Amino acid sequence: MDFLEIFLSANFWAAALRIATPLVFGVIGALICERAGVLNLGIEGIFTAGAMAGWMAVWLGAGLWGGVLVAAGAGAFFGLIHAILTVPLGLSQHVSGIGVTLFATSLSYFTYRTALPDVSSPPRIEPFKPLDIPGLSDLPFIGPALFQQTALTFLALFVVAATAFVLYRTPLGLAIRAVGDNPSAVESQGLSVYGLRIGAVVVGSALMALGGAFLTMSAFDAFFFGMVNGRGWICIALTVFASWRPGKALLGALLFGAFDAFQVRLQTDVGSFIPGQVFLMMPYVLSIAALILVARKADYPRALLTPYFRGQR
Amino acid sequence: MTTVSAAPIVLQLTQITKRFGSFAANEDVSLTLRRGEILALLGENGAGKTTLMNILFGHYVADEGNVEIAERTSGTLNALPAGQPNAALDAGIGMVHQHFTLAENLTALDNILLGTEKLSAMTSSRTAARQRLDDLMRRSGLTVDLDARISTLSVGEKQRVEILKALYRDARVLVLDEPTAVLTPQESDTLFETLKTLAAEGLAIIFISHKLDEVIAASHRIMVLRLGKKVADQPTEGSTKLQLAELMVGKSVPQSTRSEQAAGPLLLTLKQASAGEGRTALHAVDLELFSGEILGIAGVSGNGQATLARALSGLEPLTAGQLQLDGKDLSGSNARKMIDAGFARIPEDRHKDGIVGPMSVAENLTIETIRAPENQRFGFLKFGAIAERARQAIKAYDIRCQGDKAPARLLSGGNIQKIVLARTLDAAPKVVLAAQPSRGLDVGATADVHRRLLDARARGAGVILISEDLDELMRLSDRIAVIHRGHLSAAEKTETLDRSTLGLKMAGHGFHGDTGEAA
Amino acid sequence: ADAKDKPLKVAAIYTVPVEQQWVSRIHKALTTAQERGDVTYTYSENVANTDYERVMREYAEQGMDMVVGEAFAVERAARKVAAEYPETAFLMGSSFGPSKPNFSVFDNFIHEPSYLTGMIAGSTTKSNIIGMVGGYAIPEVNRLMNAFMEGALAVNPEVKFLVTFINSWYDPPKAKESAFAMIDKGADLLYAERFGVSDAAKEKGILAIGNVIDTAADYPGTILASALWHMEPTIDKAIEAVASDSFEPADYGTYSFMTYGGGSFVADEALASADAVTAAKEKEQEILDGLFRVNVNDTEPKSTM
Amino acid sequence: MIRFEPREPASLQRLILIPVAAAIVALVLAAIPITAAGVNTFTAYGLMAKGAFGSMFAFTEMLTRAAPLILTGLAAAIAFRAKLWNIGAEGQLYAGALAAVAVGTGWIDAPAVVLLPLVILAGAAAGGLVMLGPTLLKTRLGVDEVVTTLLLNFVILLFVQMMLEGPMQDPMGMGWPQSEPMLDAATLPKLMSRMRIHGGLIIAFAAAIAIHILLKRTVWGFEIRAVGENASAAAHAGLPVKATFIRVGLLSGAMAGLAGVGEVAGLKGYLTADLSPGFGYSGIVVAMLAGLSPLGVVIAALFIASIFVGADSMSRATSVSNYLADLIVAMSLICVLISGLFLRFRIKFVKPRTNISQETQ
Ligand SMILES: Nc1ncnc2c1ncn2[C@@H]1O[C@H](COP(=O)(O)OP(=O)(O)OP(=O)(O)O)[C@@H](O)[C@H]1O
Ligand SMILES: Nc1ncnc2c1ncn2[C@@H]1O[C@H](COP(=O)(O)OP(=O)(O)OP(=O)(O)O)[C@@H](O)[C@H]1O
Ligand SMILES: [Mg+2]
Ligand SMILES: [Mg+2]
Repeated sequence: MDFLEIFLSANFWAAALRIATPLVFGVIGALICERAGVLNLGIEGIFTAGAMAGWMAVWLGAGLWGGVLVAAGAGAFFGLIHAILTVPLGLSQHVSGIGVTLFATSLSYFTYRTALPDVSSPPRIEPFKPLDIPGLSDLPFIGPALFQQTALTFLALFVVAATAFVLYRTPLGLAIRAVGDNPSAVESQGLSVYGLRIGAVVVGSALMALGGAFLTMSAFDAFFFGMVNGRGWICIALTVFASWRPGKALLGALLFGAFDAFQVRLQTDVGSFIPGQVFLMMPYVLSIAALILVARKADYPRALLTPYFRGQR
Repeated sequence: MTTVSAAPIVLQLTQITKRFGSFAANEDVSLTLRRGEILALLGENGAGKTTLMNILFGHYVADEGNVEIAERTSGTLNALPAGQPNAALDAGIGMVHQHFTLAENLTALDNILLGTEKLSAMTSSRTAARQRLDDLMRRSGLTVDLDARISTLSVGEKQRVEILKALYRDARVLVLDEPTAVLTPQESDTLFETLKTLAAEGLAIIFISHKLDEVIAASHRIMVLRLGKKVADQPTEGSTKLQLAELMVGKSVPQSTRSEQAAGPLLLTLKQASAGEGRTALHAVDLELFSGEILGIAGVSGNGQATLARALSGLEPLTAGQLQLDGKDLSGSNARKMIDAGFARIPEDRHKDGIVGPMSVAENLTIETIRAPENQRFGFLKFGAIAERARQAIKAYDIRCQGDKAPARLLSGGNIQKIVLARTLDAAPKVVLAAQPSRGLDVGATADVHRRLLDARARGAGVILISEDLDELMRLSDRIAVIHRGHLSAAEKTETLDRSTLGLKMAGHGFHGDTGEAA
Repeated sequence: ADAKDKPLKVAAIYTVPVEQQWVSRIHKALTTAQERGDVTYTYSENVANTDYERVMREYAEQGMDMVVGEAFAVERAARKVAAEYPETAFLMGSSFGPSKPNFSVFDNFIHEPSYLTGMIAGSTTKSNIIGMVGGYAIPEVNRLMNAFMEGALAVNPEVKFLVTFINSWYDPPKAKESAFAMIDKGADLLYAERFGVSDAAKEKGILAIGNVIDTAADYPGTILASALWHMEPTIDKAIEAVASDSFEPADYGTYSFMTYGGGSFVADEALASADAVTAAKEKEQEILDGLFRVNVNDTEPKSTM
Repeated sequence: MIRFEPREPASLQRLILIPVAAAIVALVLAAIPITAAGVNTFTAYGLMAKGAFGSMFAFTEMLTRAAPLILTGLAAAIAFRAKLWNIGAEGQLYAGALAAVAVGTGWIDAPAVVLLPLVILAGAAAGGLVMLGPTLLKTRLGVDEVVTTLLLNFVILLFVQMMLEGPMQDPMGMGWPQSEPMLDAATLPKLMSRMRIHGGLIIAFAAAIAIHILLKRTVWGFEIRAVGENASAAAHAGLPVKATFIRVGLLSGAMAGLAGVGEVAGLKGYLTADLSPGFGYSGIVVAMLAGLSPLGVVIAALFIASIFVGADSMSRATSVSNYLADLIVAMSLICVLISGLFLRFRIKFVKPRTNISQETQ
C-alpha cells in the first residue's frame, strides 16, 4: 500500500500544516477564552468576520499586515460583545456565543454584499506568499514541509509558544488559569475577575479571527460566502481534546490537518468503491474517538460556563 | 488575657448599614480594632457577620457608614475606598473566607503569589517568594507543601494556605470567617496558637465563630450581632458562655443530652469494606451499628469520612467487602435502594448535596419520596398533598422561610439543615447517617439538630454521627470509633474515652498495619 | 394576457450567492439584459431550500413578468407554485422537463466544449495523469466531467484520472488542498470544476482546464483551455417570448448548446500545442455542423487509477 | 458605577414590557444597516410587518417557519433544563428526516392511519437514538457532550449525503442527491389549501404542551429539574441521575427528530441534504430566549420566525441584500438577551461614596 509513501512525503506534511494553521489560531483562541472560564461559541462567526474584514482591508489597500490587524480588530470587536454579554451581564455563554456567530456572520455577509453589490466573480487580492528562506528551504524533508508555508503559519506557531509561555510562566497566565477555576480566588487577591475574563475573551477572539484571515489571505485570495465551513466548531472540539493545553492544541490541530490531508489523498485511490463521505467523516469520527480516550483525564476549567457575580454565591 | 486597649487603632468601622432590598443585614454597626487585638464576632446564622466582613473587604458596598484604616507608616486613619477588594488588600486587610477562595487547579504557591505581581510582568520571581514563605511558615507554624495542588490538600491545609496568602501580603488586619467550622480540635488549637503568635507580633485579628468555648479561650474582645445590630462589645474577661448565648439569641438555649438507654438488635454492618481510591480511600473497614444507639466516628478531616459516608449511602460502590442492613446484603446497591431499605443521610455539605437550591422548599422536602404513592399517581405529582405535608413539616421543624413555595437557596444554613432533617427523619428510618450535622450552625440550630438525632435514637433508630467536633461526639455518642487514613478503629464506649485519648487516636496512635503508625 | 412592454420585470432566486460560477452566468445575462433596457432585474441569493417556495410566491405576487431560478432541490414545489401564477413566466434550472402552463427549464449543457477541452488536455498531459476536483457528484457536474474524460481519452487512451468531490459548493481552500494532493500523486493537469483548483495549479506552475466561466485573466499562463457557459441565448430567448406573449413551457436547455452560442470553447494557444488546438477546432466544427454528438452521461465519474 | 441586584419574581407588567422594549431597541438598531443600504427606515418597517403578518399567506409562512423552530427549541430547552448541553439538534433533525423518509417512501405500504404514526415515531426514535450516544458517553465515560453533539452534526449530515447519493437516492431524480418522495399516506396533512402550513405545526404545539406538562406536573419532570439544578443533591436524595440524563437525551433528540419529520413529511415531501437552514442551531437561541420554558419556546419561535420572514420579505421588496434578514434576527436576539437581564436584576447606578467621617471631623 502506498499509505506509508503518503506519510513519508514532505508535501503531505506541508499540507497538514497548512490545513492546521487556521485551526491552530482558532483552538488557541478558544483555549484562552475557556481557560478564563468563558466558552466562546461565537468562533464560527468570528472566523467569518476575520476572513471578510482582513480580506476587505487588503482589497481596499491596507496591505497584508494591515489586513491581519484589521481582522484581529474585527475579532476583538465581536469578542468584546460576547465578553460583555457573558461576563459582567452573566448571560448564557452558549446562547451568547451562538448569537455572536449569527451576528458576526450576517454582518460580514451584509457588509460584503453592500460594499460589492455587482460582482459576478469574487475580487482577488495578492495573498501571503510561501516564505522561501534560502538554506533552510533546501533542507531535506523539513525544508519543503515547513518552508512551503506563509508568514501566517509561522505566526500561528509563534502564537502557540507565546500562549504557553504566558499561561505557565507569567503572573498574567497564573491569573487567567485561576479565574477559570475559581473566580473568587482571583477576586480575593485583589484582581479583577471581569477584567481578566473580558481581556481573555477579546484576545482569544482576535486570534480566532486570524484563523479566518488565514483562509482569505493565505490559503486563498478571495472571500466567499460560507467559506469557513465549520472550521470554527472543530476548534471547540480540539480545545477539549487538547485538555486546554497549548502544546496539545497544536498537536490536535496538526493531527486534524493530517487526517484531512490524508483523506484528500486517499479519496482518489479508493474513492471508486468507498463513498467519498466516509473520508470526509473521518476527521470528525476520529475526533470523537480521541475525545473518548482523553475524557477520563479531562481537566475542565472548573468555572467554565459559570458567570461570576460579585457577592453572590 | 491581657488587654491591648492602649495600642494604636488600626481599623475603624463607623455606623455601617447594609440593606438587601428592604432587609437590613447590618444596621448602624461600629467597630474599633487595635494593633495586636483578637476580636471575636458572634451572632446567630444570618445575624450579619459575614456581610459586615464582606463590606470591610470590599465585596459589598455599604449603604451607609464607612471604613477607615490606619496608614502603614504614620498610623493616621484614612478612608478605605468602598467596593474595592484590591484597595483593602493594599491597605493590609487579609480575609479568610468561610468558603475557601482557592483555585484548585493551581499549587499552594501559585495561589499565594496570585495577584502579588504585576500582571504585565514577563517573569515571576518564585525563588525569592519561596524564601519569604519558608520564613513565614517557620515563624507562624503554618506549614504546607507549597508545590502541592490545592485539590490534593486537606481542609486544614487549605486554610493554612488561605492564612499564608494574607500574611504574604503583609496583612495588618486578618479576618477569619468561621475558621474552625471545618477543623479538628487539635487543628483548632494549633490555629489559635498561631493566631496568638501573630497577634503578639502586632497583627489585629477578627474571627467569626459559633463555638463559644474557643471564643472565650482565644479572643481579647467579643462583639455580638443580633439581627444585624450590635448588641454587645465587651472584653472577653468576665464573659461567660451562658451570657454570650443569651446575647446572641435573646433568650437562653436549652442543651439536649443523652439519656441512658439499652442498645437493641444489630442493624447495620460493614465487613472488611473497601472503597474509593487515593488518600481518602477506605481500607477493609469493619463497623457494627445497633438499634437505639449513636455511633460516633471521630477523625481529622480528609481521612476517609466522606468515602465512608458515600459508601454507606450507596453513592460509591464497595471495591471489596460487604454492607448489610437489617440482615439484607446491600453491598452493590445504590442510593435509592439504601433509602428504600430505611437508610437516611444528612449530607456533609448541605448546600451542595442537601438541597436543590432553585427548587421550592416543598419540593426539597419531597425529593426523596417523590415516587411514593402519596406523592404521585401514574407519574403525575399530587401537588395538594405535597404542599400540605410540606406545610406540616415547616411547622413541625420550625423551618423559617417565606412559605413552602420559596426557593430553598434563600434559606440560611440552619434552615436548610432543617429541611434535610425533616425529609430524612420523617420517614422514621432505621439508620441515620449524620455527617457534620452542626457544622457552621449557631447554638440554637445546633441544639435543634442534636435533639432530632437523640429523638431518632430514642425511637430505636441507629445513628452514625460523623463529626470533627469532639464535644458534640462525646455528648451524643454511645460508642465512638476513630477513622485514620481510611482505617476504622474498633468502637469503644464513650464513658471509657476522654478527649486526649481520642485526639491521640485521631493522630494515628493505635493504628496497625500498612499505613498506621505503631501502637 | 397581452404582449408586454419592455422593460419586463424579472426576478431571480438563487440558492447560492451570485459569485458561485453557475449562478453568476445567469446573473450576468440578466444584468446585461437590464443594461440593455429590456428588463428590470432584482434577485434574492443564498435562499434556503425551505424558503424557496415563499420567495417564488412573493415575487409572483409582486407581479413579476418572469421569475428565473434553480428548481433543482425544489422541483415539485416550484412547479406547483408556477401553476398557481399562470400570468408569470418561470424559467428554472432543472434536470427535468418543462411543465404546463408556464414552467420552462434550462440547464448547463456545455458537455460539448467540455469534450473539446478534454481533447486539448489529453494531448497536453505528459504524466498522463489528470486531476479533477468537483463539488458534488450531481448530474450538472458529472456530465461535464464525463464529457471531458471522454474527450481526453479520445486523443490519448493512456490518460488516467484522479477524481475528488469536496462536498461543498464553495470551499476554495479545501478544493485547493485536494488539487495539491493530486499534484503530489503525479497529476500535471487539473480540471478546475471548483474555485481553488486553478490557484493550486498556478502555485505549482502546472496547467488547468477552466469550466463555466473564463478565469484566464485571473490565472495568467495557467488556464490551458476552458468550456464556457453563456446564459444570454437562453435568457434573451425567454425575454423575447415573454415580451411577445408567446412564452410556452419548453426546454431551453438546448440554448446552452454550442450551436446556439450557449456554450463555447477557448484554448490558450500559447500553452496548447498547435496540433491539439487544430484537432479540437475541427471537432468543434463537426459539432456545430451536427456531425458529432457528445454523449450526455450523468453518472458519477470515478478515479481510474 | 453600575451594580446589579437580583430581583426575585418579576411582575407581569415587566414580563411583557421589557421584551417589547427590547424588540423596539432592536428595530432602532436595525435602522443602521437599513439606512446604510439606502432604504427609508419607516418604509422598511412597514414592509417587514407586512411580510410577516400582512396577509394570510405571510402569516402562514411565518407559522410554517416557526414549526421546526419550536421543535428544535424544545429539544434544546428540555436538554438544557437538565444541564445536558445538546448542541446537536441539527444532526438529530436530519436523522429524524432520514428515518421518516426511510419509512415513508414505499418500504412499508399501509394506509395513512398506520403509516403516518410510524413515520412520526421513526423520526422521533432516530433523533433520540442519535442523542443517546453522546448521553451515554457523558454518563458512562464523562465525555463532554457539547463537543460530541457538535461533531455528530457533521457526521450525520455526511451520512445523509451518503444515503442520498447511494441506497436512498431517488432513481427518478436524474442523479440528484435526493430521496424518493414521501407516499401520500406518509405525508402530514396541509392545514390550509394553497398554503404551505402543515401538520408539523400541530405536532410542535402538542409537543410544547406535552413537555410543559411533563416538566411541571410529573415525577420525571421533577427529576429532570432536580438533576439539572443540582445533580449531586439529586443523587444524594436517591434520584436516578443517569437514567434521567438518558431519558432527557432521548426526549431532546426525539424533539429535534420530529422537526425533521415535519420538514420532510409536511413541507418538502422528500429529503435533500440542504433541508435545514440551521434550524438546529436556531433552536438553541429560541430555547434561551424562552428562558428554557416549553411554552415560552412557542412564543420565542414565533418571534424569531416573524422577524426572519418579515425582514426577508422586506429585503426583497426594497431590493436590499437579503442577508439583511439574518442580520436583523441576530440583532434582535442580542437585544432580547440583554433585556432578560432587566427582568432578573434591578440595575442601580451608584455614585462613588464620599468619606463621611472626615467631613464631620
Ligand atoms: N447577597 C445577598 N443578597 C441578599 N441578602 C443577603 C445577601 N447576603 C446576605 N444577605 C442577608 O443578610 C443576612 C445576613 O447574612 P450574613 O451572611 O452576614 O449572616 P452571618 O451572620 O454570616 O450568618 P452565618 O452565621 O450563617 O454565617 C442574611 O440573613 C441574608 O438574608
Ligand atoms: N445571594 C444571596 N441571596 C440571598 N440570600 C443570601 C445570598 N447569599 C447568602 N444569603 C443568605 O445569607 C445567610 C447566611 O448565609 P450562609 O451561607 O453564611 O449560611 P450559613 O448559615 O453560614 O450556612 P453555612 O455555614 O453552611 O454556609 C443565609 O440566610 C443565606 O440565605
Ligand atoms: Mg456567615
Ligand atoms: Mg455560616
